[in-house]
Amino acid sequence: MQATLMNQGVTLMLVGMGTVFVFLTLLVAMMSVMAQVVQRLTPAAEEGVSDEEVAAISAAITQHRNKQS
Amino acid sequence: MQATLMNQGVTLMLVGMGTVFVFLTLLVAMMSVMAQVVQRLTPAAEEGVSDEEVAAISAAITQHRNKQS
Amino acid sequence: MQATLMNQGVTLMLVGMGTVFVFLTLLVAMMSVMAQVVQRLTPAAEEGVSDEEVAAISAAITQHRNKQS
Amino acid sequence: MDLIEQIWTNSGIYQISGGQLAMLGICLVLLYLGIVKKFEPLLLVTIGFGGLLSNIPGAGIADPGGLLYLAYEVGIKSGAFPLIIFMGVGALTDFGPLLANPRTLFLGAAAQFGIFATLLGALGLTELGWMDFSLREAAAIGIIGGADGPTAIYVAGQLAPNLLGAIAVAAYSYMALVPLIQPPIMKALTSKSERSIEMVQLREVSKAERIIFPLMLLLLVGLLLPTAAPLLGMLAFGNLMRECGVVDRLSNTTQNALINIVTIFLGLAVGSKLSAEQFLVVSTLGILLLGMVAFAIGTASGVIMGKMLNKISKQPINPLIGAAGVSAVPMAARVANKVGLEANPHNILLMHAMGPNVAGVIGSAVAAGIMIMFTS
Amino acid sequence: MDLIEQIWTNSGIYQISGGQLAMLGICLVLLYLGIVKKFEPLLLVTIGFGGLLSNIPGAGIADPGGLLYLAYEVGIKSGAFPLIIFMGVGALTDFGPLLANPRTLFLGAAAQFGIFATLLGALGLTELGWMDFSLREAAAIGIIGGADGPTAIYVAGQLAPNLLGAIAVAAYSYMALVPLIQPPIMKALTSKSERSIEMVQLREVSKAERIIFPLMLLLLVGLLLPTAAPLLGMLAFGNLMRECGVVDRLSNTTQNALINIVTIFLGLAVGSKLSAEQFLVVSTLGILLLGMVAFAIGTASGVIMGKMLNKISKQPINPLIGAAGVSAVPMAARVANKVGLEANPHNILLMHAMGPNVAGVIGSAVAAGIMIMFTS
Amino acid sequence: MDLIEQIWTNSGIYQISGGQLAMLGICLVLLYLGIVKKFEPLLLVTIGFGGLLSNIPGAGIADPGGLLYLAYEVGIKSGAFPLIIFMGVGALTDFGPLLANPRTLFLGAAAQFGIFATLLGALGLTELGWMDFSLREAAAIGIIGGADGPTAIYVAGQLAPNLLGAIAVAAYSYMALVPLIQPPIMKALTSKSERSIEMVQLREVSKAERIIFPLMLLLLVGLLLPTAAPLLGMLAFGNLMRECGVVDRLSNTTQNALINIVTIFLGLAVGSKLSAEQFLVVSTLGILLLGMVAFAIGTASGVIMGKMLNKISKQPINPLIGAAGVSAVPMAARVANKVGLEANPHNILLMHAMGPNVAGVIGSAVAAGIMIMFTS
Ligand code: NA
Ligand code: NA
Ligand code: NA
Repeated sequence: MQATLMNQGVTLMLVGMGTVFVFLTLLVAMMSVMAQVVQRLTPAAEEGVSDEEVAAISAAITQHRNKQS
Repeated sequence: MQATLMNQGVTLMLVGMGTVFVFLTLLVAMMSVMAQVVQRLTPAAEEGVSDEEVAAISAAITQHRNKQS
Repeated sequence: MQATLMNQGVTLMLVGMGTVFVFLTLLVAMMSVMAQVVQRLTPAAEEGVSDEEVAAISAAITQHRNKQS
Repeated sequence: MDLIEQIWTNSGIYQISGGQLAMLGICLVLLYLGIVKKFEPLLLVTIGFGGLLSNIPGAGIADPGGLLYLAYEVGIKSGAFPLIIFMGVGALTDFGPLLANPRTLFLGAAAQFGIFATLLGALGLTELGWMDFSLREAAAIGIIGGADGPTAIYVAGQLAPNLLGAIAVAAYSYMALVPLIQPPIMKALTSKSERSIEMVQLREVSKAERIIFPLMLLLLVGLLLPTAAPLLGMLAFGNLMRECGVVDRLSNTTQNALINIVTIFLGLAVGSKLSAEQFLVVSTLGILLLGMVAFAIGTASGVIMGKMLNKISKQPINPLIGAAGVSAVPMAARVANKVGLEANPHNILLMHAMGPNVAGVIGSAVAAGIMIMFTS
Repeated sequence: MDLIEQIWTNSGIYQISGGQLAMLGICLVLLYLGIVKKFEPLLLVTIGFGGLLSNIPGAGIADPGGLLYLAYEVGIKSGAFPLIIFMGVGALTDFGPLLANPRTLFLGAAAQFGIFATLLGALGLTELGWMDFSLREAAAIGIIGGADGPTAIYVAGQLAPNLLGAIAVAAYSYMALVPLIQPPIMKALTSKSERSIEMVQLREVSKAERIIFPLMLLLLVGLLLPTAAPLLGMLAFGNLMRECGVVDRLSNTTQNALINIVTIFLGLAVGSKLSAEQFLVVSTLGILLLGMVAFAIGTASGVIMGKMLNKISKQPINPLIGAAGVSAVPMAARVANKVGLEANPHNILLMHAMGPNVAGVIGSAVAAGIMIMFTS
Repeated sequence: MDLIEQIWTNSGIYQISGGQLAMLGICLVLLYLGIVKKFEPLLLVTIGFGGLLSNIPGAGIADPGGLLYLAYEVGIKSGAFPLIIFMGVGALTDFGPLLANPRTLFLGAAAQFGIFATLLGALGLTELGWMDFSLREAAAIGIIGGADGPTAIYVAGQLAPNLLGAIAVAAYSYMALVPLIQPPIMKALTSKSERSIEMVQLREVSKAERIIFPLMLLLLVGLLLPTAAPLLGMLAFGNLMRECGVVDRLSNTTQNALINIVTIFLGLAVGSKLSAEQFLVVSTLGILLLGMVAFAIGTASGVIMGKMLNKISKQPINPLIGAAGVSAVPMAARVANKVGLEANPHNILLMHAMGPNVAGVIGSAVAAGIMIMFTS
């Protein structure tokens, strides 16, 4: 009886981790497909980052780093 | 049986529209009476609209119109 | 029967007021002990009030007084 | 592996029925209309998502014990959610334009003809044998013509819970379609010179009038038509909180946190009624068809009443504002304004149209009260 | 026409009783007091409107299945609404002045004599045969003297639901009348020189004391008088959220959206108890009379205790702040401040009076616990 | 004096049991951790205070009819409160980093190994005869390893209500201890050069992707694992409201008033399960021990998976972000960032770690769905 409980647990672990990975793998696949479809359908999306933005982001990161450490 | 249902519907329509009109007519009457009573009880209420206000409202309307069309 | 009700009321009043006072007396005692313990554990607590603060508070009180009266 | 088989037999793919798949598709369409087309998004997004959640087989979210079932029982069956929304609508509504020009109440009255014509239509389809609506169901369908979401949900919850999903979807969809449905009807029934009529500026309304109005409305409905008193009473309560000036903190919460919270759960709960068995029936087609007709008739009735009022009134009345009598606040008033501007670029009808617009809310609540009284 | 007759027999005009008409009038008076006179508007407006809704014959808003019935059952019968309000009061209350000068708790204790004197008064009227109050009813009436609305509603909901409407109306009406009732009593019991006494500035209270206080209060009430623990526990919880500094988002919501939402439904639910059968009875007159007496006695007891404390205390205590011991936060403290200023224009008693004021809240919750324990 | 004896026998001092005294002490410790140590204060303060209220003998706050009992029945037994919290979490969560780098989902998957290892551990302790957990109880305990409070409460409410108090306390305590538990494990499993790996900047994620993602998540869970659909469905709903841009007023209320109100009552209701009979049992020790192990294993699994991903991936992946896969948003991501900075002061991992962090929320909800499906 106890052994059965343990067996159930092992089965549940194997199938459970399997399901988690299958589920998230499918999600990764769907997200990748979606990203490509969306990017194809909205062609001239703003991709570039202007120099000013880069400067602003760098400044923010530096500031953040100083705060953290 | 079906005819009776239809009859009920016609009756309900007639009486219903009648009630809606009677109700709202009474409401109009009460609102008019109230407006007069209130205006009599609060005599020197600010009625006039100053020139500045007229100008401001006109400007707002023009702006709004441009936005809409 | 009625007299008993009145008796119950008198008892309830006496015991009730007694309990209220006992309760609040204990609360006073506990608060006083707590205040001393806390003040001892946090020694250099900011106690002084600067001259500027006194001036600001006086101004606020004067303003408040004028508004009230 | 028993467990893998168990996962498989418990999975949605294994359990899903064709009807559920179809409903998932329909709910995605509702979300599309709400998000991309911006049709009444507050309700179509919540209803659509509630419908998705409810059509997942085996999740049990809409079954007894589930969250959406709970929301439906607590909030819709009892009538609480639509009534609280009405309180919020009252707190958000400015009755000033109506108080400044009470005659526009007649426009709000006339537009309710759409409700009763739809009732007759539903009974007619039944007589023809195409549909099978009872009088209570026909009454609930008719209220779609009131162009007032919470009223429609309230009445459907009382008279025809089985049709609630279809009625709510139809009501909010057509409310969103007001800018498409109304203008052709308005233009067909009016000449360009009528549409160009400018109206005199509205008078200022005093605070006392604003405070007394909701009380007057409550007492009138209480004395004449108590079955409409829950709806109009909560509307009046919300409006009194708004106007009385001494409970602003209650009024603000009603206009924000409270109405938002209730909207979320109202939408999800309505969505829980979008089950295949209840929605994928021929009567839903009838409801969608009748709802469309209801809006058209209501719009036409309002415009025609506007023309009549203009003739008998000393001050000019632009008949376009009659179309705003269907409710659909503030969309219908904006449509009247826009059509008026097309005919005459100096013609600002917006505030004038708000009068019949809010009158339409009152009018359809009165019609709802009659339906409930007569069929209960 | 059968249908027109049906409308007529269903109308309010046909169905209304004299008692309901009278109650509509009384509720309009409550609204008048709340809106125009600004007497405790948050409660008098909601209670008054709830009373209007409940006295519309045939609307059924206060009958089983109706919204206000639901609110009463869910929120008042269970005690949930007054307890949540108490949590909100805790989140809104600054116990700093009390912590700076704990002796003012005695003033809050003395003022509760009004509660027990009223209890005796109610029993005395019964003995005289003028009224017929049970011990539980007399206890619930007495709590009016605590000048604390949610406490009164909580106790009445537990001990005397049939008197809830009258007790709530009396409690909030007299709380609003504090600026009229108290000053003559305060002046009659004090000399001008006593009223002119200036008090030394309050010390700063540390954050640690503020955090420990609600926990200490909870443990004390839990160990001594558990029947008062729901009320004082929720008060302490709200105050701990306020002072602990790590759950500000919960504290802010408690002080705003949550307390406002609950206030709306509490008021409507109390209003649903303003039915003619329950309110238009001779005992209501007794309750209104006793409530007035309770306030007067509570005020007097507080002032007399203030005089005694002043005599035995090293630091001067202005006896006026004793009147604030009745609760009625913050109105009673403002009254003490105002009467003090009249005697001495340099005399700022406001913060000193806040101590007994919040002590009064604790004191009446303790008294409530005793009443519940003894009569349950 | 009978009455004084009655007060005495009704007092807490007379009635209190040793177990209740111990529970009061434990709840004060929880409050200390929340307030002074700032460990998950939103939950530890509310749970701790709820526990104090529930262990006052004779107050009956957690007994049938009491406020906390009501909150538990309405909100936890039905699953409503954790689901609404999940909706709020969805409205607060930015899935952008996950969308920009979907492979980090594998890190969120690996970290769930902690859940199943703990399940085995609980069953192992039972087999050894040290504890006596059923499969359902072991499953509920395992979810602690998910490092996700509402998921743990939801699952415990469904599978093992008797352990709810201990499980919730363990879950939130260990979530707060993430900054202490994780770094040694992370450092033990990685070399300094691995910890120094800099990651390429995340790409911009378009609005369309953000809107489609929650719908995709819902449909996937609905088709594969409906028992996880309530949790992930509400998460997706909250996130759709956040991202769709047309219901901002609903999203704002969900993120503020609604989630705050529900958090207060969720915490109090969980606290009502901190009774001596249910908490002061040997199984609580087992739960606390297993919870600690669960976190450690989950962290290790995430880091190891990070090392593997780094090897097979073209773009560099810093294995530290794998530790964020346990959930505990956003604490675990901050810890990953901090440990990364220690190894390489130019290494900003925060946004990269948010991907696995929110993936962990999804992963533990999936694991919860499997547990519920298999043991119901
Ligand atoms: Na309408
Ligand atoms: Na008091
Ligand atoms: Na997790």
